[in-house]
Amino acid sequence: MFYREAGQFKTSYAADQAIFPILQDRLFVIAVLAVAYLVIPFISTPYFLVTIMIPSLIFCIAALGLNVLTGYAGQLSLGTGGFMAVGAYATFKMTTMFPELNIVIVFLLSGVFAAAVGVLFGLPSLRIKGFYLAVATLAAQFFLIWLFNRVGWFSNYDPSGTISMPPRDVFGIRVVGSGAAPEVRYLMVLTLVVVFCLLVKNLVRSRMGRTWMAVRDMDIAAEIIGIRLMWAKLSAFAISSYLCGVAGGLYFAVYLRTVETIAFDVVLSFVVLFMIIVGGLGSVLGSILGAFFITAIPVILTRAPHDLGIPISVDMAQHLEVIIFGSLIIFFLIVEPHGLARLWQIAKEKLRRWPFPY
Amino acid sequence: MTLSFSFGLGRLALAAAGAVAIVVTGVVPQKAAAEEDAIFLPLTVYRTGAYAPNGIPFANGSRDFLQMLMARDGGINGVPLEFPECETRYDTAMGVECYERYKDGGAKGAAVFAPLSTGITYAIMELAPDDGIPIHSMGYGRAAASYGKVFDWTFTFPTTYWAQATAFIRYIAQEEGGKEALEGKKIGLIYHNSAYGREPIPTLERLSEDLGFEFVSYAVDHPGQEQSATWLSIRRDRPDWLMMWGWGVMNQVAISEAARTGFPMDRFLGVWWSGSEPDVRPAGPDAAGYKAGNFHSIGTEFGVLQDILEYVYDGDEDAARENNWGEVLYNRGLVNYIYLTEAIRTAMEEYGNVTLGGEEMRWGMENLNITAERIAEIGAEGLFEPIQITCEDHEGRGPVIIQQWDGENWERMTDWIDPMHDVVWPMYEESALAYAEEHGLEVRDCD
Amino acid sequence: MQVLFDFLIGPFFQIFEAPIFFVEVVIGGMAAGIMYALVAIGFAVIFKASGIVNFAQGAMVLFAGLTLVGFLQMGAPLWLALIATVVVMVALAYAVERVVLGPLVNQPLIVLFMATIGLSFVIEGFGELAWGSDVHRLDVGLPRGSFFVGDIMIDRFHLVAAGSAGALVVAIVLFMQYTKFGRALRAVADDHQAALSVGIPLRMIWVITWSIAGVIALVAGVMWGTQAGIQFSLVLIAFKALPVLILGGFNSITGAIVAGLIIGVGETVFEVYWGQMMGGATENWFAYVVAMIFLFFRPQGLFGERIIERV
Amino acid sequence: MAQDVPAVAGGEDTFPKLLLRNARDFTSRPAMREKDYGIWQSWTWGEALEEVRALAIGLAELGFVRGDKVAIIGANRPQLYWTFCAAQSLGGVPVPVYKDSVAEEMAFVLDHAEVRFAVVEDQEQVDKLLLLSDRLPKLEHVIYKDERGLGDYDHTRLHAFASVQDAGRSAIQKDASAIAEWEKELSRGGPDDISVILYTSGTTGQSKGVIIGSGRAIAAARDTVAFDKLNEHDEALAYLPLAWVGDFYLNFAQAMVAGFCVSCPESEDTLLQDLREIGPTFYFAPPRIFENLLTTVSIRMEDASAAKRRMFHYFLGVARRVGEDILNGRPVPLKDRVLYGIGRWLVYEPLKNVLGFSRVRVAYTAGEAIGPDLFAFYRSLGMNLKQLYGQTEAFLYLTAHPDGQIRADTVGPPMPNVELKIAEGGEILFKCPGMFVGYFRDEGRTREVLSEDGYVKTGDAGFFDSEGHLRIVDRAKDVGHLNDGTLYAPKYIENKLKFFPNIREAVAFGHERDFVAVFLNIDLNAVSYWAERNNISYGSYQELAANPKVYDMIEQHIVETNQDLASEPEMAGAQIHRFLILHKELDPDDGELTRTQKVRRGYIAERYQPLIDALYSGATSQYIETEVTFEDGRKGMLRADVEIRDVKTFPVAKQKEAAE
Amino acid sequence: MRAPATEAANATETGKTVLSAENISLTFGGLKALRDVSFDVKKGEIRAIIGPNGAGKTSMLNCINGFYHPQEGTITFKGVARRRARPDRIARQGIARTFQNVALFKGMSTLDNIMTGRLTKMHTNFLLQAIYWGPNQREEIAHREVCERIIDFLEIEHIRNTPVGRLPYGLQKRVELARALAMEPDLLLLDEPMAGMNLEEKQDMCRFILDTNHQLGTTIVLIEHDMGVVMDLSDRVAVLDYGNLIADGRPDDVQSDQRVIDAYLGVSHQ
Repeated sequence: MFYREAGQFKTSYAADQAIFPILQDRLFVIAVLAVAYLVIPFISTPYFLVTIMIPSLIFCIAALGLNVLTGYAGQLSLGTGGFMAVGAYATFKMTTMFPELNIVIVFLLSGVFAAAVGVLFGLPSLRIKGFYLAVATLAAQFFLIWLFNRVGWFSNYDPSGTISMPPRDVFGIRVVGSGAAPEVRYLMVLTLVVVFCLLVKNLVRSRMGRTWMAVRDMDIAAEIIGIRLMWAKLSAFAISSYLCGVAGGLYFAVYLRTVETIAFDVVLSFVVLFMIIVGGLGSVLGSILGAFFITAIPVILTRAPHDLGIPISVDMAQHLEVIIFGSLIIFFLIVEPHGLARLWQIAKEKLRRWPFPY
Repeated sequence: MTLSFSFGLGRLALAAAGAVAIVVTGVVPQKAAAEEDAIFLPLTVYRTGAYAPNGIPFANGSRDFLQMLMARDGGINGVPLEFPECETRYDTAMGVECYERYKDGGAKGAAVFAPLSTGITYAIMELAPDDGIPIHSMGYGRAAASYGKVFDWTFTFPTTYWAQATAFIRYIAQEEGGKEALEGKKIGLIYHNSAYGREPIPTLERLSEDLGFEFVSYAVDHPGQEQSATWLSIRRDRPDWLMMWGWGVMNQVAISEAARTGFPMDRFLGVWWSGSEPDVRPAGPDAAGYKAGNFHSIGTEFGVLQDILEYVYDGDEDAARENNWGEVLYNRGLVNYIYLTEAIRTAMEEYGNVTLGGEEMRWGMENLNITAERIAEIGAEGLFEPIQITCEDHEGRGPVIIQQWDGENWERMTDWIDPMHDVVWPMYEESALAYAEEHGLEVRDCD
Repeated sequence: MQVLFDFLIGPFFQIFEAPIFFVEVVIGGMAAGIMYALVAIGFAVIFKASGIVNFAQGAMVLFAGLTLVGFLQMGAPLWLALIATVVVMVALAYAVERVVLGPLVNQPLIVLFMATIGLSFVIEGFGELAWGSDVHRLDVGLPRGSFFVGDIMIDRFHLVAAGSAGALVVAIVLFMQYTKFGRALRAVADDHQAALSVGIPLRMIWVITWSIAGVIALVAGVMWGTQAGIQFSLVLIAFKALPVLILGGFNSITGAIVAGLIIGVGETVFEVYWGQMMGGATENWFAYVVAMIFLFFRPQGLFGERIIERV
Repeated sequence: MAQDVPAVAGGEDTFPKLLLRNARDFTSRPAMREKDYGIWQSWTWGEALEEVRALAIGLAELGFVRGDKVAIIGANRPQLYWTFCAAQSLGGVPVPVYKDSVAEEMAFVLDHAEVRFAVVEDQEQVDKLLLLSDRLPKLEHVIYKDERGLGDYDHTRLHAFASVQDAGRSAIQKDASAIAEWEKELSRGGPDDISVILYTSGTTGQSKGVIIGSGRAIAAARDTVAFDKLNEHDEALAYLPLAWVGDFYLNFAQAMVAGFCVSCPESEDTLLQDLREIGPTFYFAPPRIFENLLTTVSIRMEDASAAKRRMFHYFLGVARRVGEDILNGRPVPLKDRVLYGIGRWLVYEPLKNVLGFSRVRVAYTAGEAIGPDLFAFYRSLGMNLKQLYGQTEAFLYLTAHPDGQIRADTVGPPMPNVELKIAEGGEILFKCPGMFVGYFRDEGRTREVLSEDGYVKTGDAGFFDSEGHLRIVDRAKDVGHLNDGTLYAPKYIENKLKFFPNIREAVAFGHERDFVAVFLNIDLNAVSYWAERNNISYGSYQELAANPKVYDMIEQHIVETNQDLASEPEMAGAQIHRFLILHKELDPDDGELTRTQKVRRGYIAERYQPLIDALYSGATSQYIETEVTFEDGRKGMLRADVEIRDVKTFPVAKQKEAAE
Repeated sequence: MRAPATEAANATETGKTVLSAENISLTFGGLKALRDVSFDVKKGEIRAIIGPNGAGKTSMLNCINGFYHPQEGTITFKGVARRRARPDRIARQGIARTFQNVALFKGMSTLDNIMTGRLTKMHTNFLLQAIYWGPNQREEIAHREVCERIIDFLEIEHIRNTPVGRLPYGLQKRVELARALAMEPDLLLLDEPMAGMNLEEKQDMCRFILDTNHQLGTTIVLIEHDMGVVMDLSDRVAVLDYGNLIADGRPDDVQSDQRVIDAYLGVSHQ
């Protein structure tokens, strides 16, 4: 309906391979970014930013990471929480050891540690596939959490093993820790999300992405066209874990500010897996949609009785929320097993073909 | 791909509705529909999830007490109270959501938050000073927050885990026949492997050095349904006394396992969060003899509980019992809000009988002084001990009792035991100053 | 050096110093393993028939336990409560097939897996809504306490658990071997088309499978509930069953028992002799690490069917 | 924008000179595109010049000299368009040939045109030429564009297009003066050069080579470019047969004059997709294509949900009612304006977009009469569709609708500088700037078509209406009379029938007969879809065509047509009395249609004589055997019993109903 | 039609040996899939392997491209002998193959599938890939051009962006060939390239195989059941039966070999 593609032709491969080859899509993305940068920070309540936007955006990065591994490279992982914990603790250790270090650099570096750990725990993937691998990655999840719990050094020997984010400024603006405005935190996270989405999108449409997808779709054939399976799988683990690590750092430093290990327990791994399944495997857009959906829906459901003035007790509301949330997941899987991204795709195709049905 | 196309629009509509809902949540002003001038006391509770058995009585106690105040007095000094509940599921992220949702509620924002979870306490301790809302973590949270010079917005009264650990040791010493008798004894700690569970370890390690007993600890990971290995270790080590910092299902399993492996129950000592009815219920009579700490008394004989029975339940004791009336955690929830309403009264002496915000509330808490006379007035004589908070001391150095499960009920079995304040206060200070250093906080001058 | 000694040699000294205790540890581990296996069998039955990893098994354990306690609290005698609970579990199986599995037939397994997680939410929310979030004491008259054989302490309850698990396995095996449904079920595991030719609708088979899993959940619920009360945390025991499951091979019921024992003993021994040195609470990850290392050498699990790759 | 239009400026009198001008004035604007290797490979005017130059010099190296004829055979490819220009630059004459001509036709044209060179697209054409080489003694060199499969061929007379260009380029490299020499050769060209020889297949007889003079061609193109304000920012899609005057005119002559960009589709299969991608601003298509598109639209919409279908038809109704008026600036109630606005957003623009017409600024249809409803449909969507009337001999344009004066039933007033007159008997005669020089090597026929005063006879019958618009009735020779003297214009009737989507082709008979009867072809697409929904199974076109239910449905259409005819006093006598549905589709391979898909009435009458006899004998069915040619050239026999039906006719309306 | 076999065969018979397999024996458990098979491929030829089902033809290809490791014997490719090597290494040495049951990457489009054939020839590091613009884009475009030429060569333009899972079988086979060609192999192994195709598709495929051989000069080893095709296409034919090499030579000779007739032709054509 909105698409006017006649006359949008590509005269070079560069244009043909653009991320958004259709003008209307480009405009839409620009509009979304404009709203995200110029409107949301100014009209939203801090509540909205802190409880929906910031965590959703942070989860975008984590979901992106897991999607690289699971959606693109086909390696099912339930170790996300553990890799995020690595990022969180790395962030904490770095920023307390080197207080002068720019916090954004700390975030970016913290992913490196997660990547290293990810590669280590990715080794079983060379032999193990599917659900077996998923369960094997739980080893990473449980071991890492145990490790951070156990070794006081990670929490600077805090008696309770809890880490909390000291305040840090960038260009004189408080971005994390006490006194950081929600808007600033939001914008910083948003920027990271935009950058990482772009980088991941670039990766998956390049050699690396095709390598991963080849391994995902048929590893034997991949090997026979010259792909080194080990390298392909481990690189997916590394990049996936890197993103999860950065997300973990942000989750700790920007969102919760104080965490104990339980914040990164296996539930978190499942939550992120949900995001990519509900959002859409093998899709950058799916990661984003899934992250927002899974983060925002519980908040909305929790609030719904309160906002709508339905007088039910909190426990009743909570039980209903759990039921509705579970039902929604089933419902969406039934309606569109390929996730929200596919739904989006279908909607887009419909609009492109409008008024025709096919 | 066999997608039905007619189905498509429905799906799209649904997705669109979801998107709209997200937007609406962000844009609709977050205003609680309530009386304009009420003091806003959001109750973060957990009535669902893995820890609900413990969360429900506490929440009921808090709620009933505040309801009683409204019914009996119409609020505090004529100023009404508003106390919506917010479900946290004992989950930090959800707790933060509650905090964000309610911090600006009511006429002047939330007066105080009692997060009711160590994890949530840690998280919102970082946020609250920015928002000007005091935090009251009663017997949980960061023990070092007792040090008011650094943590000016956080209050831990009447006591902390560290203090309790010392009180336990003092009690054990008492039972063993003096501090000297502890020399060479083996004291174990089975703890929930989390921030909460690890809180007493530094204190106990310190005391073991000071007093010469051997300290052994046993970590149990969340959730703690399988402890056979732990209890085999305990059986092997045979500690003379065993303390427990457990939570949720871990308590029940540990108590069952202790009974099963024949650990002497009267030498098994739980923290105050491991000493309520739900914790011992599954083990039932087998748990008889198990002891637990507490910082308030148990029972229903207090005036304030009778008032609740009268004003909230119209004298229907069965209904009240249904709502855990008189249970350990019920009383704790109640005591929590006695403390806080007393702080409100204190603040009103300074600011007048008006709606209070966080700023005023903080003053009230910092200048709280509940005397024995006042406790009697409230109808809580014997329920808890007098307490005084100062700028420096946010803990109030409250005493502790030990209670025991007789197979049917909890019975108070000791008098008030004072923790070793001389041991814990330097530790508070040390830890708080380290925190201030790390976070670039200023240390207040309280003189 | 000392560390190495403590780690590599010390524990073995301890074992030899106190062999009786070691036997107790092994027995304790086996007991724990049986408990894990009770949950894992439920997973295995469903996986065998449909290839689905049913994450809702934990929630089903909770739900079965809550339902049983609920009926008992309503004053029903134990036998009636048990029957009623079985009926409820069968109804649940039917509902699951109608609402969740039916519409998702032929979808990728990961999607079905996710759907069972959603299902897990629904079941636990529904269970709590219906029966409350409190801890419920469950006493169905299973023996408590322990006795000594020589110096070795043996828990009566563990014997009962082992007995139940054994009975359950025997019952399932008999069911599989000697009933029409059982044969159909095995056929389904091999080939969906073949199953259809046996003359039993696939959907019916699924309902039966899930009903069996529901009954297993009830048994597991009784066992676990007797130990720690029926409460929400039962949902989380699924995580204890997963390493057992992969070690045993997803579709092997025998595998579940054997792997349960291996993991139970392994993690208990490790925790008692090594774990304490490392600060304890090693059970959670140890099971997974054992499973992972094992899989590295045998990717299809202990009793899983061998994966043969062809081109 | 307009100031760049060199409508009158410049003195370029040959196309190569225009190329030089374009390369100078529009150096970096696109000249040509071709969808190849997945993207639109583009050449600017500057690059096009280089390509043409390399080719021309390469050709010269091969011995191409002034006056040589070069056959150009293939699909629309930039290389072939360059060949036109390269040949012209050397004083040679390009002779485009229909690429799907059967060997016989091709042999005739190539022989008649005395070609020495042939530039062809691919192996298929090379094979064809090699097969004919015995009969074409004058053909010396064959140059092919697509090297695929030709590697093993004997290359003494065969050259790859690229190698010819390479030869040209290396000649330039060796001696830079080659360029200057070429330009000198080029400048020797003048207005009297033969620009192109276009062989018209014609509806009867042997092809005639229409000679178009260079100066005249450019003059004609200049007039039309100015008429439609075409400029270098326009885009056109080249998909018409290279050998047809329209393609040469639109995509070569006008493009050269206006400097706009011509895009070549990837293949015939991807034409619609390519059309959609390019979104031309200047578009030409015969009515058949518009009709096919509309049929596709209708069929595709059938599958839409009921609500969407209702919405679609509702807004099309709105457009039909008020669309033209709104576009022509006539007063329309506000409500309709609003509705049209909504419709534009919901239906018209998206529809145009999907069809690839979003950017169309000027669109023409010609070649045949277009159904008024069909015409109105596109007009009402907001597409500037116009009709033109022209001929190869006129170098296309004779009349066309100027913007703002568009009517479905006329072909517009004469173009600027065109003189038209109606001879007695209604035949249209013309003189125009692009008028042909003569038929190549056919003085006799050249004389035949010229009147004494130098006008060209079109062979079409028509008249000017009160507004000065020309109306075409039929081929002059086809207009006839029934036995009772009633005027009978077969095409008029046929066009009415063909406007039903289910009817693909109609051939009417009636001249010197008692009544009008028709042969029909059903539209396989539309009818098979209809059959599917009505649970009619069939195995072939023949089976479907013979189905009684199909007959019933078609009969209904004819009844409607008769009703329609009855309301027009002049035509009421020519209602259809009997019809039959042919057992095979009319096919150019069988000579039943021209390559441009026009009905060859005479041949059909001859071929299906038994059927015609049956139509007028009152029989209800007739057996017939027909020889058919398959795609691979094999021949076969088709046998069938064809049903014939009578149709209800209506009395002549006494008085005309008020305008509907 | 042209008759390439005679002419081309003369040209290539003198070509030097590109691959030789000597005394290959392969055993699965107790089953002998190949027994002491020796076999060579000369540069530029089309070499066919035929034999009844289960004769070990696919096993032979699997040995050549490293998917199976024969227990005995050596395989020498381009003068380098090897015993055990991973398939990916062998692919990089210049051996590409297609499979009997199409082994495409189902989740990707035709173009992406073909692009995977170029993976071993792409070298920008992942950081540059993440940044995309610059060296990576240049590399992408360069390889896209190669792939587009292959697409053009195999006439699959119209399915360029279609997910391969949705393509009919015949086209999938063609895409698979395209992917193998994208690797620019020295030796191309085709495992029943025409299985399951209709006549027209077979003709197309024959044409593509011949064109590949002629225009790109690729050496081809193919397994095929259709005897007509094999005799038309190939320069030399090796016949396997129960893991034994029973005949090897020019198509005509093989066709008239009695053992072959008994073992294979006789069986399948009675």
